[in-house]
Amino acid sequence: MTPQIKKSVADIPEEPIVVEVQAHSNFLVTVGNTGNKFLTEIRDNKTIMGIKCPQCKKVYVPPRTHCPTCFTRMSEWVKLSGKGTLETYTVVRYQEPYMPKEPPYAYGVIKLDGADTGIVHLIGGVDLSKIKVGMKIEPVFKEQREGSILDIDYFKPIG
Amino acid sequence: MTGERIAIVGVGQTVHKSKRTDVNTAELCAEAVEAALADAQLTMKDIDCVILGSFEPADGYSGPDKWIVPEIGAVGKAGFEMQNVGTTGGVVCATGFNMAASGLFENVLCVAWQKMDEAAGAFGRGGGGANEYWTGQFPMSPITNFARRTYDYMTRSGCTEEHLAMVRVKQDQCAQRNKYAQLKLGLTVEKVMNDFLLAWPIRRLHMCPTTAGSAAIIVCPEQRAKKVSKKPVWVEDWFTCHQGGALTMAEDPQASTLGYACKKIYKRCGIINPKKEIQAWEVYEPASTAELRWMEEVGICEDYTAWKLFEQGRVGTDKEIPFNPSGGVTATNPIGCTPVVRVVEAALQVRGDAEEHQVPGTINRALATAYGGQGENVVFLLKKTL
Amino acid sequence: MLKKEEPQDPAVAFRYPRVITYKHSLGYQSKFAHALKMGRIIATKCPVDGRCTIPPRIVCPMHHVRQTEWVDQGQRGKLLSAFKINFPMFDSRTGDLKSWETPIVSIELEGGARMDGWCAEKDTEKLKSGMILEAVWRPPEERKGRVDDILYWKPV
Amino acid sequence: MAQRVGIVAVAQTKFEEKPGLHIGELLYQASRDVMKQTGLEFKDDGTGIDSTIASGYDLMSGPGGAYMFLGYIVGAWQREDERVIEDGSMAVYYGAAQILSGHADVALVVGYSKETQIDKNLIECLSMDQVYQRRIGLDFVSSAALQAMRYTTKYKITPEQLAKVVVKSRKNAKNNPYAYCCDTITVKDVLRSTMLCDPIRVQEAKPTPVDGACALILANEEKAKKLTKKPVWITGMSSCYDHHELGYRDLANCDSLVTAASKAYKMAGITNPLKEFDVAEISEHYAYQEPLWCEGLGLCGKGEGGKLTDSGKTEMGGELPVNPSGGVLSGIPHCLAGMHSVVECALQLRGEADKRQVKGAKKALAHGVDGPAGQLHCVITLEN
Repeated sequence: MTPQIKKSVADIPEEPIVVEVQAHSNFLVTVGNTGNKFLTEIRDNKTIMGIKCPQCKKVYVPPRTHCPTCFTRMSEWVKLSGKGTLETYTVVRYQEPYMPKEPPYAYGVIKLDGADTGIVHLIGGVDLSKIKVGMKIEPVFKEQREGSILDIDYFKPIG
Repeated sequence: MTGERIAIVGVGQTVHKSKRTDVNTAELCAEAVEAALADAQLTMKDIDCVILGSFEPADGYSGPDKWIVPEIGAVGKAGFEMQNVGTTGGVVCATGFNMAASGLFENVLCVAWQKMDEAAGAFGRGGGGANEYWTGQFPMSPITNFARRTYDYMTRSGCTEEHLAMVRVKQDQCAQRNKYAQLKLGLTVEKVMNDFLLAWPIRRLHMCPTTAGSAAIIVCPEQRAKKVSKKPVWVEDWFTCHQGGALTMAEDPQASTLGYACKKIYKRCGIINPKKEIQAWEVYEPASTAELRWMEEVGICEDYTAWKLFEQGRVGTDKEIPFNPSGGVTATNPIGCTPVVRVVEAALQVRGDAEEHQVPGTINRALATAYGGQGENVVFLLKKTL
Repeated sequence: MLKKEEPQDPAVAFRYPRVITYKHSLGYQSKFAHALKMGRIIATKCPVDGRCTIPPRIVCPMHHVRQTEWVDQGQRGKLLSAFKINFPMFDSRTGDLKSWETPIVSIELEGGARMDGWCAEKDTEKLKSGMILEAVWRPPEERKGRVDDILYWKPV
Repeated sequence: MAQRVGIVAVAQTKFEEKPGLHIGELLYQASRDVMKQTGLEFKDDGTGIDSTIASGYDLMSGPGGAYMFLGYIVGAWQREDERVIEDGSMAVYYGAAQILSGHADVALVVGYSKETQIDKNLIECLSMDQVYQRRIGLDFVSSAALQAMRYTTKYKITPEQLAKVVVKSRKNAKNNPYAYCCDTITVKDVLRSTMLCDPIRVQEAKPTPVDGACALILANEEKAKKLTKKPVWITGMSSCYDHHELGYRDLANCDSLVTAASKAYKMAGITNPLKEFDVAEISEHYAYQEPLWCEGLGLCGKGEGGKLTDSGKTEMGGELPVNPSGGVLSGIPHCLAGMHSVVECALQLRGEADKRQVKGAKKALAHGVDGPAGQLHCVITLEN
């Protein structure tokens, strides 16, 4: 090894640097059999299905395989009309890249008739300032459906 | 120790596969939880605390526990999520043990999972563990890390590629007897030696696979454990021994805290001759070649001599040294969950419930470890009687 | 080693592409980046045992004292190990699969710190531990303050 | 609890935008501060800090395994070093459990967050389930807005009442040298500010981005008494999960907080929280959360959170001052809010809170929250 070079480091600046790093990823999200049934019913039959717990007798939408309160496996499907009541809503007025639409647009928690839980989805087909808690709403399906929750375009007020 | 003595009363794991398209991640966890509850003969109502964890970068989530919790029926229960790269499952178990030993809870459920079939796209640009902006400039991965480790090991010990292949064959023989293991390939030394070379001396078969799987354990404090279980597996001690980037592979290719952790834990538990006093070993080896070094670090043999044991055919489920009777991580590797699988397997060995891959004789003590990052380890000691 | 994915039914599985942009502040490490731009390698030094570390660290991990002293590491180093990646791996800069033809070497620099780099000599057989390597830099105008400002290391 | 766990030292950095600072520097500043206060070092012979528990979202610090390169700063070298991926209060909770278990005598708990390097909303969006809620673009802001709308309509909470929460918070923050946002603001200013996500206005949401770190040292009873003259004791603690799907819960209630609080109160022997506590630090990321969490914590009846704010009981000098530090609405980074609550409570109980001191404070209530619309709550009760 050559003798150690002792160079001064005093001339090297210290001002902070900010580096921009982009992390890209592309996950393959598995829906699972339960989710698959729910999504294909929406795609093929424009039908929203709920799943019923044999113990609690509660109907859950969106569905899951196990009851979140008693951890029983659920398999009984319940056909819902799709109509429901708006429990709460919000109008999004800020923009983020992951959003499905240009703001402003509305989200709502919709308690579907025949289900014990609500589902969160987009609210549309109405002047955003006229959305009211408690209004009756129904789903509007997309023409081209591919098997995703966004096959429901939005929920709109009935009448 | 001033806290409660604790025991594992139930263990569960899914059958590990490379792909699971029939379930989502949460449902995968639920399978493991179902198995653990059935094993412990408890219901979800009995559980009062849940500790969850996965290797997030391969999960697509930031805080996936929020979404998993309802699916495993843990709404209304105490708990939180832990994570630390590869040792995540180890930290999850250690946390569960601490929670149970604290006397705050009666039944603690630890769940870890990884669904690697979803994560195939996770390690693209800027992803995959490379965080400090310059480490991201080299294609660093476990493969390159272990290539370096093994290269260094071979130089120091004098072992050959053939010995590395012997290790892999032993692991495969063990895995063939484990119904939960993923890879069961029927390997021979020739097959391994002719396999595709990733980075010398690491061949594809030497590296751990990507797995979709989940595992769960249920831990109780002493009184409760005696009440609910006929065969509680006592947790003697555990030690989370991390190094938090203190040494990189460039700085020390043998960087590992396992030896240190084992020495410390043996001292605490009064173990003088680990090879005799511990009857079953479940040690996290991300590459089959790592098994050699780990055997030395846990105190089975002198430094850089482990390959001789393989040459003499002394390692295997029914042999003198039952090292990784489950087939180990090279057979099954759902990253964040792998350490929990190690604990599950160690517990099964202690109970004598490992069925086909049960180590013969009484298992009084078993050791399980977790490995992650650049030489971080968690060590667990389980025993049959208090 | 990704296989090209066949198109999936979104009701079974779908892709979720995402981009996260980080604005990492290098903070105390900025000096290291500035040095690279100047064609120099520097490292932090532990005041207790004098160990030099790359990447630079805010404290010495073993002794837990603040490391404020920087030490020039010279341009040459001793080869510790070398290995070659025989399969296409992601370039984390671009996200593309890339073949890596040059071996990765780990070097102990003259100043004592150890770091990784690429090597000009493609035949790993010719790389022997202990041989002296020298840094070959990008032209100054192309340097960005990153470790790959060092194009590769070549045997002296 | 079988034995008491003591907080022997606390520290926090100033909360502000620090774009030029490395994330490790934040960790170093906070952890060194508490180590200096106690004279403790990292040792493996049982005379120093035995264990480190960090909290922080990993994805916020870097793309995967970021903490792997930070642990050494807080003494991870061949030592116990674990990380809770939740709000900081959960790290304190776990730290205390670790001491109760006897596995550690002295634990260092650190929390760090650097919002300036990342889009906070994106990271929070990645906590939502992928098939339903993330697919429609829901994040923590819109989740909170759905909850706010439900809560305010069900219980007729007025915008003025919520604006008062913001005004109080900023007023209190003036007394806190560490606070980020302490401008003078009136109810009118709040109500006039831009709408972010109905009914949440920009001024009613947590200011962002903010950087900072907190640290505490926890010790068992015996060591705590030796290490400090003014130990603060953790008397009760609990966390509790709620449903993830917003539609599965009634957003106007916070059932998991009720459960967490009742468990913690039971441990601490608290029966009338409003009377018994002298000070409370609550993580209100949005203005509506203060009255709602107050209800969940049993400080008032269901739907009476608005009235509680009106009554002035939660102001400085009131019956139970809530957030004398200014709370999260004065700008505490993501993931750090709960730990900051504990730190502030400890300062209050030690009588070291300077201008924001609540006189003679003996019992304090700290609260942390994580997840969409308050899915995971943590309650910690403290005593001097």
